[in-house]
Amino acid sequence: MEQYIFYILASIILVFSYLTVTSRMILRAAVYLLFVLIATSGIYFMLNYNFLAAVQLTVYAGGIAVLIVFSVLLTSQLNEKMEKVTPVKMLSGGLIAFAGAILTISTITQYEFVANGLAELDPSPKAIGYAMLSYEHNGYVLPFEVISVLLLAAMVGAIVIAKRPAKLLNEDATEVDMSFPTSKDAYKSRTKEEIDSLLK
Amino acid sequence: MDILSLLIVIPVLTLVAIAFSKSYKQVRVIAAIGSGIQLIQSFNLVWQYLQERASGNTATMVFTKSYVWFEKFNIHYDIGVDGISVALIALTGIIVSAGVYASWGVKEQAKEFFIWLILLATGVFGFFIAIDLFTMFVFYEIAVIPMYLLIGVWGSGKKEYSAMKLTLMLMGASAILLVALIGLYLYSDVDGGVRTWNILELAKVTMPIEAQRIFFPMAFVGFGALGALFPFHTWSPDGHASAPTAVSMLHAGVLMKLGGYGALRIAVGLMPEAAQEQAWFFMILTGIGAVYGAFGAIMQTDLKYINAYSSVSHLAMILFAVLMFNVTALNGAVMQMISHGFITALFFSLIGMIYGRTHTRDIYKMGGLMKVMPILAGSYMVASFASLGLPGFSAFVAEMTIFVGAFQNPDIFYRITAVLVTSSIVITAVYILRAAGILLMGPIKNEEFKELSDSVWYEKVTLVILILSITVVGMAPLWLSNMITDSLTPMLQRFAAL
Amino acid sequence: MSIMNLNSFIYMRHELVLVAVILLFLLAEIVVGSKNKNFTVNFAAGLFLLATAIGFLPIPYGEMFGGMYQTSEVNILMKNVLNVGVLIVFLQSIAWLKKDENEGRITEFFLLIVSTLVGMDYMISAGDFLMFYLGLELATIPMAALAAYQVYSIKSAEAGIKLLLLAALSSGIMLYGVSMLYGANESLYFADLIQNLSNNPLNILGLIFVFSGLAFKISIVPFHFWTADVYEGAPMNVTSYMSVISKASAAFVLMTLLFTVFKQLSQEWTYALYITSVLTMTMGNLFALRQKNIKRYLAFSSIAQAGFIFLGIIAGSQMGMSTVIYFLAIYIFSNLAVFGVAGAIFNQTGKESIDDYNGLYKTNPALALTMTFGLFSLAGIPPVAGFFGKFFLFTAAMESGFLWLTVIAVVNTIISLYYYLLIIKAMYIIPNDQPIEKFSSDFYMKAGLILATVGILSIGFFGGIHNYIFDISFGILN
Amino acid sequence: MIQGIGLHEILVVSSLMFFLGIYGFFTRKNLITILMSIELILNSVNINFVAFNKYLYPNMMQGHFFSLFVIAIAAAEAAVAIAIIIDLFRNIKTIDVEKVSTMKN
Amino acid sequence: MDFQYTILIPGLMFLSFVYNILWGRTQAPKIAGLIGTTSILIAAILSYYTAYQYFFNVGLVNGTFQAIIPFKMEWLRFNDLLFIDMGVLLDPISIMMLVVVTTISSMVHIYSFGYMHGDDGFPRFYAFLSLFSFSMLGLVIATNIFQMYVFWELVGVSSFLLIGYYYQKPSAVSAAKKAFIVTRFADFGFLVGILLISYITGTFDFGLLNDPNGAAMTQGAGAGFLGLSVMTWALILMFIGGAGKSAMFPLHIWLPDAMEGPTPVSALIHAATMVVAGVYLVARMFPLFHIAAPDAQQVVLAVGGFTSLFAAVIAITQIDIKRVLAFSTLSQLGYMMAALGASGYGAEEGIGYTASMWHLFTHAMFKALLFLGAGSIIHAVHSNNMTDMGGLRKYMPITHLTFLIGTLAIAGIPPFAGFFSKDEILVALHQSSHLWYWVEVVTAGLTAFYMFRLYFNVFWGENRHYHHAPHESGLAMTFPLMFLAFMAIVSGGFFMFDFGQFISANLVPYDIHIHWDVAGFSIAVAVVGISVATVLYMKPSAIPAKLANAFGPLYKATYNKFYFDEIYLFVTHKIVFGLIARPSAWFDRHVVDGLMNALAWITNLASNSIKGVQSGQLQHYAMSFVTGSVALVLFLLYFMTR
Repeated sequence: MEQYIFYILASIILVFSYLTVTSRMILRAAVYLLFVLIATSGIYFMLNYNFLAAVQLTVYAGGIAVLIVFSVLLTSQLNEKMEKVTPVKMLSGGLIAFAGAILTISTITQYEFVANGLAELDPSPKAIGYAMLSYEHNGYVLPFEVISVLLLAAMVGAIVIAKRPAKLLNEDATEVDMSFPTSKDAYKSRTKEEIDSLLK
Repeated sequence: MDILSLLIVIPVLTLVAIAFSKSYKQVRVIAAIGSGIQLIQSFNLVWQYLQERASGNTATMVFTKSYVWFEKFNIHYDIGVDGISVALIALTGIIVSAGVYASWGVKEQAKEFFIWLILLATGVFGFFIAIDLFTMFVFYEIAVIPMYLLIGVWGSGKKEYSAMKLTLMLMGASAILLVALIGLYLYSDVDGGVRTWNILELAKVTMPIEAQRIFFPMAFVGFGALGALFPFHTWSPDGHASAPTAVSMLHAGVLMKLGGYGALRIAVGLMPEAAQEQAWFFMILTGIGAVYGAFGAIMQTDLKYINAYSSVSHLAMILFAVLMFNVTALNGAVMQMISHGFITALFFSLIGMIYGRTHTRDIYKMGGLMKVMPILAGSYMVASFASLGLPGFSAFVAEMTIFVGAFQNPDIFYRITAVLVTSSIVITAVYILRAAGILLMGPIKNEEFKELSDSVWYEKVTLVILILSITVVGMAPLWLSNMITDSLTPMLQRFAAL
Repeated sequence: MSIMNLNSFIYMRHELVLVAVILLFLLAEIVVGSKNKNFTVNFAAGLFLLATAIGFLPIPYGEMFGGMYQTSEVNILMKNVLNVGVLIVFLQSIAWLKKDENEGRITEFFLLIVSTLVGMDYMISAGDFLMFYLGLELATIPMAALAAYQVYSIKSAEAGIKLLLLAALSSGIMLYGVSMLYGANESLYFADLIQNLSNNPLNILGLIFVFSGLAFKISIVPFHFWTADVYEGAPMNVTSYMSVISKASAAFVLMTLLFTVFKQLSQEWTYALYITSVLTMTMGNLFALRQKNIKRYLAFSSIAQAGFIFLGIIAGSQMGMSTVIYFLAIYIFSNLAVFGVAGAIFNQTGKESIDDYNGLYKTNPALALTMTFGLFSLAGIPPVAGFFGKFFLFTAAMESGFLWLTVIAVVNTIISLYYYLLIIKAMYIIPNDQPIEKFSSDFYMKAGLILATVGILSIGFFGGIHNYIFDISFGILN
Repeated sequence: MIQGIGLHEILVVSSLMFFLGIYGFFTRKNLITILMSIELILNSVNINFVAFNKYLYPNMMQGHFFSLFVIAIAAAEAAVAIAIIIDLFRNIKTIDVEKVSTMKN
Repeated sequence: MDFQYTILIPGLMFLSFVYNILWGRTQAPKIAGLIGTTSILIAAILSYYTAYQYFFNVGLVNGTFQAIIPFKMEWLRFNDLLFIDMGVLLDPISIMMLVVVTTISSMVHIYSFGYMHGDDGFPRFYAFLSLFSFSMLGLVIATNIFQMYVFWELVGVSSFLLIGYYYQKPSAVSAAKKAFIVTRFADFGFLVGILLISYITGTFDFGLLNDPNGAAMTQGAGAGFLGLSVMTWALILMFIGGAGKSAMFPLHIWLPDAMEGPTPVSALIHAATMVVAGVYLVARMFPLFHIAAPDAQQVVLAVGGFTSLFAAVIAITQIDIKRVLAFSTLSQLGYMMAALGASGYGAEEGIGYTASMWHLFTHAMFKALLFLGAGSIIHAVHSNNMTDMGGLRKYMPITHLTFLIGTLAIAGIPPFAGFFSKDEILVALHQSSHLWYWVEVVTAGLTAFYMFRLYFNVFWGENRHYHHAPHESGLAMTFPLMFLAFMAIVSGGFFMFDFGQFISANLVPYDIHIHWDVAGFSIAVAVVGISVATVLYMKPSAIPAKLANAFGPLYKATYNKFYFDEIYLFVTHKIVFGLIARPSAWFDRHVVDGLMNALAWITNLASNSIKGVQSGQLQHYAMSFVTGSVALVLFLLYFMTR
């Protein structure tokens, strides 16, 4: 039984992964990604890592996927289909990825993994909590603290980018100088023509 | 402060003093004083050295001092001199002094000019007193790199191209050399003991022949390129043609000798087995250089090119002699370094002075200068005669020593190359007299040149210093020759074991 | 396994002090507000100076958190070197931060930089792959934000996104490798891995994937492509920080990883390093030859330098390690001198093309001279320190038998000399009708440049520095 | 442990997912979709860790915790990435990855 | 007997040179002249004194003249065996040369007071004369072959300086260069010869080299090349040096051009002293030539004999009086060489050696006389061409008379000096080689002919219209003429001056007696030559022009010196410059330098060609990343398995 559930989950993962990276409708791709993430959490459940599965669902499926969808909405026209991938790109990218996959999978499958056969540690939330706050071997209080710094820094970073210099917004300007904006004139929003010329 | 380190300290102090001086007048006076003190110190060193030898000190190097620098690599600031380095230090002292007077007229960015010039001199002095390969290499590079700016900023003609070419080729050679030096260091413990950079210690080690085969050519080419070894000499004509007077003097007069000195003391001196094995190849190159450089000079019309090619030819003789493995030729090599140093410096200073008046270096645009500026022209004549190896001037002594030395090897191949190299005396006569004839003699081609003035006092100082040196060495060579020969003995003992 | 107590937190003083600095920044921002620029910059610089000084206090070292965190003398030394480097970066950035465009974002800059520094410190001290990974990410994610700091500039945003996405890819690949190592060796703790790691395909796969991840940070060919674009797009000071601190820490970590965790696979990683270092030196130099933008130019120059660093790592000996650290220290000072001058000029005039440097010496001799020292040091010309670093790298490599690699490297130094001389040429030789006008930098910039110059000029002459580094280094051959 | 399913099966699935992510990174035209590919990559790594932990070394939870932290970091990464992407979009009104190439050579 | 003072003979001249070159310009010109002249006169007196002491006070020891080395110092040491000493070697020939050089030089110094009067470079001229005298004296007293080489070179440069004395005249400059370079080329042979000999024998010392019983005689016998022994080759090479200096065919081309120098210089250097250095060299090394390398001696004979005839033929057609004299010099030098080449070692067989030295001596006197006479004429007429002259005997009686004496001497008419020495040469040739004997007899006739052609053309013939009437020169110029005329008479056998008593190949005195069979014939030949000249040139006549037409091409070839100048020009300009120098300069600039530049170019090309790799495309970067990782793994797993 579990076997079949796994196969189903595995095929969901693979099929929707494939669709995520090929779909030309960006919002659909996001939804496919959501499916993949959910299926992954299903595997975690099957492996009896319930806490992890829950985190996967909340953070990944609930957080990141929503974030992505949100940004998609901000930046894209939903009806618009993305341009087709050029064959050259598809072929070269596919070839490299395929070669990598063959290489790794063949390496892995040829490798005889040896289980240490020791008794399983109960992955209950309580045990996880203890481990999380332990400073012994296999204790994770230090990473826990460090990641808090990371999250703080990431937050500050995201804010600093999102927040445009207040002084420089909404002022009329006549010139655009991308390379070195010495005057605040530079910060006005650009027209499409200007952007096109800049991107050339 | 020991007597040798003073040779570095004095120029460094001069540098500092120049950096704090206010006007170009102050700068040049300070430079003159500094180089004057340095010159006295150089002569003092010669004197002290002769005293030391006279008092029975037979050590390979005297006045040695050693300070640890990088302990883990066994790098020391090791200094010491023997007759060869003492002679070359005296040469350097003289030419630097002469060079300072020759650049008396530099007004544009004079401070920087003299700083770089003296820095170059510092590198050369350091190179000659160092007996630790690493220290030596450091000074070597210090001596080479100021050339870039000296030529690039104060030069003329295609100065940027020439400066870049010169620097890249010389630094490229020195990079190859560096590998060889590291190789020497790494193989210095084959007989047991610790690894060392010290030349004296290295001389006792017999490096495995397989390693020598790799590192000898690297070292020889590395030093050889600075000594204008064919085909790595092409930086020299362009570089000299573009360089300002004093820089040409110092470079051709002193800096290029670093190549010969290193080839003698390090390439051949420390790896004689491979040197002997591969000598044939480099003899072909040097033989070609000696003759071909001279032929190249025949067709030049730019005075500096003539002299640059002439240097290629004369310096090839040094490297040629170095490969001969006998006391006479090696002695000749060192003598030639000294002799060529003086002569080429005299030439370049004269060319600079003439150029300063006529604003051209094309010999066909000049003529009959003897009439207008007898002192300069006469000095040029002296330089010409000295250069073509006339007795009474230093080059004769040096070249004859080389030729005699080269003939002491009975091998037919050595003999043929020796004759080939000897034949350059004829070609030298051709291009030297051609240039002098067109430049100094005949009718005056340009009416404006009739108004030109003869030398002024500081130019005379330059000329007198150099001509005096050339003739003193040319007329009384024995003391110098003996001083050098004594110092070659340890090296020859090593060769004798081959 | 030592017993942890509160006293042992002192082992972690670098990181803790820096985290405290972050908190104080936040506190100051709240209390003082962002309006008082002078206070903010003085506070930040002063605080960081204090933090740097604390780092130098002679304090014991050991391991904590069950081996997840470990320090040794050499780790502490590296952290101190990084601290000094960051201090100089701070000093050099202040003029830029005070400009209008950064109104209200000064503290954030300091905060982001210090947090990446914390990440690097953790990475250096990591005792298992989790900490290592966290440190790496902490050093990377805020860095992307820093690269995109100039929100009005396309280039800056482009730099940020390129860095972030490629870094994510690289860490993804690295993680895959780590997972393989975990699968094959039971543990993620370095101490266990050193015991368990053996020569099997899975470990080699893991090795290469981890290597790729770090090589990405050091900008090793073919993982280097982001470097030029990101360096060019990012603000000058961030570029300088990335090229110096980030690269040095990653190189150091790669070296310690290879020397400890992957000791058993030394033959494999030697091949990998050999190939990549040749590629890196050559490609870096070839690209640098034709750059016109100073930041891009320095990007390729720093790529080439990374190739040289590999010479020391590949040596695998104690000598190799000591020279790598020595070289990194010198590299930091040299590059900071060059970037400092470029930054000063950029701040003043907005010029960052090499052609704009024509005739710089005539108007700004001090800046030109500093730049000259820095470039000579990068090129490896005595008497400035870079020469010693390179010389020792070559010696170490040849000592371990890599003759031809060394020959390739010296040939590359000549190519590099060419383009370093191009700037010298621009500054001293090429005449210019409109040179950059004479200007005077602020106190901080001057202090930063002087610090860097003193470092360049002095490190080579004091043999004791190298001695000390050698004594605390280790190699896999002993 | 999943009944009847060996470690290799899970690893093959995750590896395929990994390289699908890589493929997506190579070929997608939109920066956000590239970000999605990265999520795929990280996800597959997580599966690896978890599977190894469960199948081979269940006495400790190293792989499990690793996955946990990877998820957290993925979130942070995504946040910053999206901030930058939006900034970019504000600047050039597009998030086409091929357009984001003003600096080259 | 203590001869240490002999070092003063060259020493004084050196001091005079140094003084004049450094301070001569700053003083009245006369002072320079006086210093130079005084020095050379003292040197001359010292030389005579030395000669007297050597030949009469020291005299014979054990029946031979001993070589004395009163002064020697080490100058340069090559190794334990080879070193250069600077010293004084006194033996018969060096003393004879001292006498010759100082005598002629004194006369020229005095003569130049008149000749060079009022010239800008008066001090310079005297400085160079002193330099030349110093070098030449140093050369003749050399104790070893390398010392000789040292002064040999110095002589060459003095010659260069004096030929190019009128440096603003392009022809003078090129003549000077030509002289120097041609002799330099010969010196190359000389040097290689020295080096070879030094290697074979391990010494430079004349004493050791020339000892007939010494090791040097056999050391070079073996190990040959092209069938000749090493020693032969070495001596041939040395002879090339001598041939260059003595302007032997085919290295003779520089000497006629050297007449561009002031006439006193021609007299001193290019007639009397320097050009005999080659002869002196061979004489100096004579034992070696004769005993160790007879083949080399044959070469000397052949070259000398041929040159004498060749030059005499050319001299017939020249119209520049100095050139006629120059070719006659060549011809006479050929005699000397041939005599050395034909000579044996000692006694009757060694007569060639004695004759050669004697001829050297007498030739110096009468040729200097002729040149100075020519100088006097040129001074008066302001032209070198004999077509501008004629009937001068009325204007310049002293010049005329002394010139006639010189002409008779060279023509070999007894009792003038030339007769005796030339007769001995013919005797020597008669003894050894009939071919060369006949060649030299013909040459003697030609000599008489062309000298009298010159004489008649200048002093007889029709009067020209001179710009201003020619007049006899002053005492400063006529005194040397008279003195030398006197010497041209007495230095022969007129007073039974027996040269063989002093100089012979083996240093044993030998009694010379005139062989009237040979002499009678040679006188007859000379008289024929004179008669023909008298008929043709004493009165203006049309015959010479007709003859010239009749011989057409031959005349033209002779007039153009058999086109040797053109051949040399072709070789130097077209072959050496055009085919070697220019291509090598081109090769250097374009190929060697081009290679270095190509390295830079290739690097740049590589740099440009890979710039596309950095495409700016994020995804390309990612591909490269993954490719790199995968490739490394592949490489390590499948290609580098251990």
